[in-house]
Amino acid sequence: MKHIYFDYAATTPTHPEVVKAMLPYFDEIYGNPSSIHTYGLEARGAMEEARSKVANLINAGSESIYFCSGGTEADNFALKCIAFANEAKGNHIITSSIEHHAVMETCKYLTKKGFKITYLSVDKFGMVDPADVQKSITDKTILISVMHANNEVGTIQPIAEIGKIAKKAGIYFHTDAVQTTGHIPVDVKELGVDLLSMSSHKLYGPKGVGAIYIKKGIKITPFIHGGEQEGRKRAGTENVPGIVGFGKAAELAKEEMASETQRLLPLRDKLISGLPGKIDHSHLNGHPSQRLPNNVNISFEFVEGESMLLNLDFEGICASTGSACSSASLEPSHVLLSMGLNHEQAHGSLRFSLGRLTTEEDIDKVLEVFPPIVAGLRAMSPLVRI
Amino acid sequence: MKHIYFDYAATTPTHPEVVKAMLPYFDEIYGNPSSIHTYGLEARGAMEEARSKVANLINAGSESIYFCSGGTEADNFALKCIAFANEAKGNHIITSSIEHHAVMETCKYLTKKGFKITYLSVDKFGMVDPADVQKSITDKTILISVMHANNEVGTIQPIAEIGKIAKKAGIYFHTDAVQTTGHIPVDVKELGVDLLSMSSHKLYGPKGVGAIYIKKGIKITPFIHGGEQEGRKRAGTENVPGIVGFGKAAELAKEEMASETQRLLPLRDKLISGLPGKIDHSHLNGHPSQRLPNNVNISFEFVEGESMLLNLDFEGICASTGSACSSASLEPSHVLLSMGLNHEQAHGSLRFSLGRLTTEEDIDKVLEVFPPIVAGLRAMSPLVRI
Amino acid sequence: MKDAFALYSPKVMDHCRNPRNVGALENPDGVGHVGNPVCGDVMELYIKVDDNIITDVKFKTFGCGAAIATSSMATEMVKGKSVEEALAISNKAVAEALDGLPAIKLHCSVLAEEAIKSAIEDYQNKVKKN
Amino acid sequence: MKDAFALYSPKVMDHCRNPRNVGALENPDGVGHVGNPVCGDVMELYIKVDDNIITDVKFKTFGCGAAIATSSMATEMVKGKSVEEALAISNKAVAEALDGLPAIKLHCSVLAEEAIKSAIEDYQNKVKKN
Ligand SMILES: Cc1ncc(COP(=O)(O)O)c(C=O)c1O
Ligand SMILES: Cc1ncc(COP(=O)(O)O)c(C=O)c1O
Repeated sequence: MKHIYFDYAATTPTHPEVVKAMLPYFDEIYGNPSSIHTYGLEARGAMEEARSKVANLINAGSESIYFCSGGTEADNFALKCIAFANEAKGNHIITSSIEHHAVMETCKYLTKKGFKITYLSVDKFGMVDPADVQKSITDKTILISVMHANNEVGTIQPIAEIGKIAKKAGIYFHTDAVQTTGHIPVDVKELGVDLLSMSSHKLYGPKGVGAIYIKKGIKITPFIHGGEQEGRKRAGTENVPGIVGFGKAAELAKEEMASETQRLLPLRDKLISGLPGKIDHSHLNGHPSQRLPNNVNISFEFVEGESMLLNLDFEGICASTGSACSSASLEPSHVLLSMGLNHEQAHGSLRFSLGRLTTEEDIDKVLEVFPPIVAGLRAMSPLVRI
Repeated sequence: MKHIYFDYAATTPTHPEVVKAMLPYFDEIYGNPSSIHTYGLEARGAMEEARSKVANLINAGSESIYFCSGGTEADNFALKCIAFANEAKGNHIITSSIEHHAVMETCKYLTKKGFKITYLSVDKFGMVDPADVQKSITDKTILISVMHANNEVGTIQPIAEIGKIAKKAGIYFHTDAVQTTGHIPVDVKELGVDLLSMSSHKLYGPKGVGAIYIKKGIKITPFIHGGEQEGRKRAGTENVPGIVGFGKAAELAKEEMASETQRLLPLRDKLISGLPGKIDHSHLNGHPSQRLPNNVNISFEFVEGESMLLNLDFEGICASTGSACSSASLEPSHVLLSMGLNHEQAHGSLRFSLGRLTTEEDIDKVLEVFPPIVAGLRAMSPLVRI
Repeated sequence: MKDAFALYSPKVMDHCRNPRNVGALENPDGVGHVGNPVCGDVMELYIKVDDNIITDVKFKTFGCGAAIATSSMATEMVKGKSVEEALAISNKAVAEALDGLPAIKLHCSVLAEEAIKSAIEDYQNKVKKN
Repeated sequence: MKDAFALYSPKVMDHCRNPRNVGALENPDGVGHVGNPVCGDVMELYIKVDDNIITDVKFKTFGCGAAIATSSMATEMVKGKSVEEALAISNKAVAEALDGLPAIKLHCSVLAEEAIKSAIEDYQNKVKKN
């Protein structure tokens, strides 16, 4: 059965044109880009072309783009390698309480290594206050890391404002732009960031490839040691087909971003108003306007997320409780709790994330099948007291 | 122009059946394996099937296989994460002087972090003496890392013997099996290793995926922090198509290894005897018998490697000076120097590595075109004194 | 397409999709109430007891698929059993009746066992009082 | 197929593939010998000088493609030049004449400049002695 996919924030289908662009690099132009013979140089050429496409998407120079295996690696790279390279200067890092696990867990690790982390709180919309960033800076602060948009609730953070604060204080500034790159405009200069994480599979590129933007002159240690690849900052034979695919996806995203946003906004908003319209005791999570064009996150009181998901899946609809990385976990979302939801509400939240293949019919189908699912589960819920 | 490829040790073309196996996972079964809906579970199923195929290739259990982005990452993972997890026990690591850069550069990094590294010397064939391992062990030794076969000269190391020594001493033992997995039998139990690095693109799988075998119960920190993937040891959305491809490649390698070795050995040996037969002042590097079935590495006196490579490329032949990772470097091979070659000889060495598509005609072509190339370069060489 | 990797056994999925004995009993002889929303699982089990035999049983559950399936299975397992037999039902028995649960979800079967015990205890307390 | 990423400019490749003026001169007026095999580059430059004009030049080089190309280009550049003009040839000029070199290979052009200077010095020393 073909399912209706509402989990684009977890991962996207690789665009058919991207697959087509990758194919020759498996068994025709298969050289190692470090080899100096024809096959190697051809692979190298394709990789450099992809690098400039990715750079172009975020208004950076090619020389600042370092390919790696994905968004999680990019986040680890940024945090660990800035931390270890600047230990002599200080051991304090500022981040937010709603970061992706890739940042959160890395911070926990760094705590064990002697770093002190400030986790900025957010308001009820999941928004960081730049004034809090300013207040948290000490003379030991070496890095600020605040995500561009949250993966669970879609709230877009005031990165440019934080960038100005970081610049004035002379502190390195990293943003996790995994959810925004290719979806809304990302301009490293406007945002004022020194480091930025991207992941190909979130923008219709292949899984297993990502990139980190590292502004020239930043003091950072390599993340993976070995050969001369990626300016000696990230060793290992490059994933040439993956990189070529990422490049193609970046190119397509740049072309289609504006029109795709225009197409998605009314669909998103139909779901945002339609579900609470049909299901009482439900409310939108995240910011009403400063929000990713493809994100819908709603709490349905008295019912639990996984059981809603399974029932949706029975109806042929793929959605998510939030972060895919934590679906196996029993913990309620740290993002929702940070926004002030109680445990019960946090357990009862669903994310519908839209994308290229989402149609109005898909939205209508959710609006049709989901209310009875919630009703059924509420009939079963001991938390409903009527 | 279609070139003749003699650089399989740098990377291999992805097997057409592997590409075919990967394709559905780009835009049909594209779910995130951490998602609990149908699309996610289908991806997860494929990934677990691949894991068992990779495990099967090295006689391990699936639960000991951790996917990552390649051989270099696997080596970094093994060394750094064993080192940092066992710092309290000791700070001494034993390795060899002929390891791949992925191990070498990681060791250099660890030195900066307070670890002491013993680099075992090798004999003129590039062979480590297990007795030297034994002698180097101190009460601070926490890890031994010796590669299974060398990527430049093809010498196969006495891993099982070293494994016995490590086991007796209660020291973790890692081997970099990037050049052997899928090419010669690799059995983690027979070898007695606790950790083992693999890379898909060296065995006709796609680039950008690899794996590390970590024996159950080993004390190791995660390499990439974040979500719950790979037993929380290596976070990040998994490269599902890449992993499926690696699995297929592992399956094919297991089936075809014995026959392919039989096919390659006479081809390899024809080149090993043919080139020095036609070109005087040339000699084989590496062990004459304890050698990978696809490796030919020869020093041609008085001439420099890159100029030979370029001239071969003009004739439509892709070869290598040794490690692809160092082709951009000016340093002569640390492997050849460790084996006692002088700088001039080390600069004048070429590696021809054979593989699935190598035919006897390819060998004959090299034997035909290469002697005049060397003759031409020698005519130009100020080192020839006649 | 590939066989899906199973999150849950087909039996769990069946009970999750078509849970048996959902609801509350009008005048139950015993009610068990276990878990709390902080952990993400709350179960209520209602029993009718006649002549030491559990003649009717209903449940309400807030929780994941495994929580719903174990509750549902528990109701099937206790129905028609004597109080003593029902008390002997272990979490392992519930999980096994569902052809197993993922390790991370085993606590749900513990909750189901506790719900049975708690409902029977409530019944026994009432009996004592009368 | 894609355009290959260029390791070297087409001019470097041309000089590497068809080096000009390879060899030694029988009775050279000057010989320059620079580099050493440890670094991987050795160049020898032979010149004939007639009436202060470099009338013939040959080279021998052990080294990478860039080393061969810069030697070859250097021979073309000095031929027909006066000694003073030849001395004025900078490594940058050699690299530019080849449409540039990768950063990591710029030292080869330095070697070529040194080879020219060394050969001329040898010539001038001989002249002084006579
Ligand atoms: C905000 C954010 N950061 C990081 C990641 C991790 O990226 P990847 O899935 O490429 O490891 C994700 C997605 O999983 C994400 O949404
Ligand atoms: C022995 C050895 N170890 C490690 C590596 C690195 O593996 P990868 O190319 O997958 O990064 C290679 C190949 O480059 C190798 O030959």
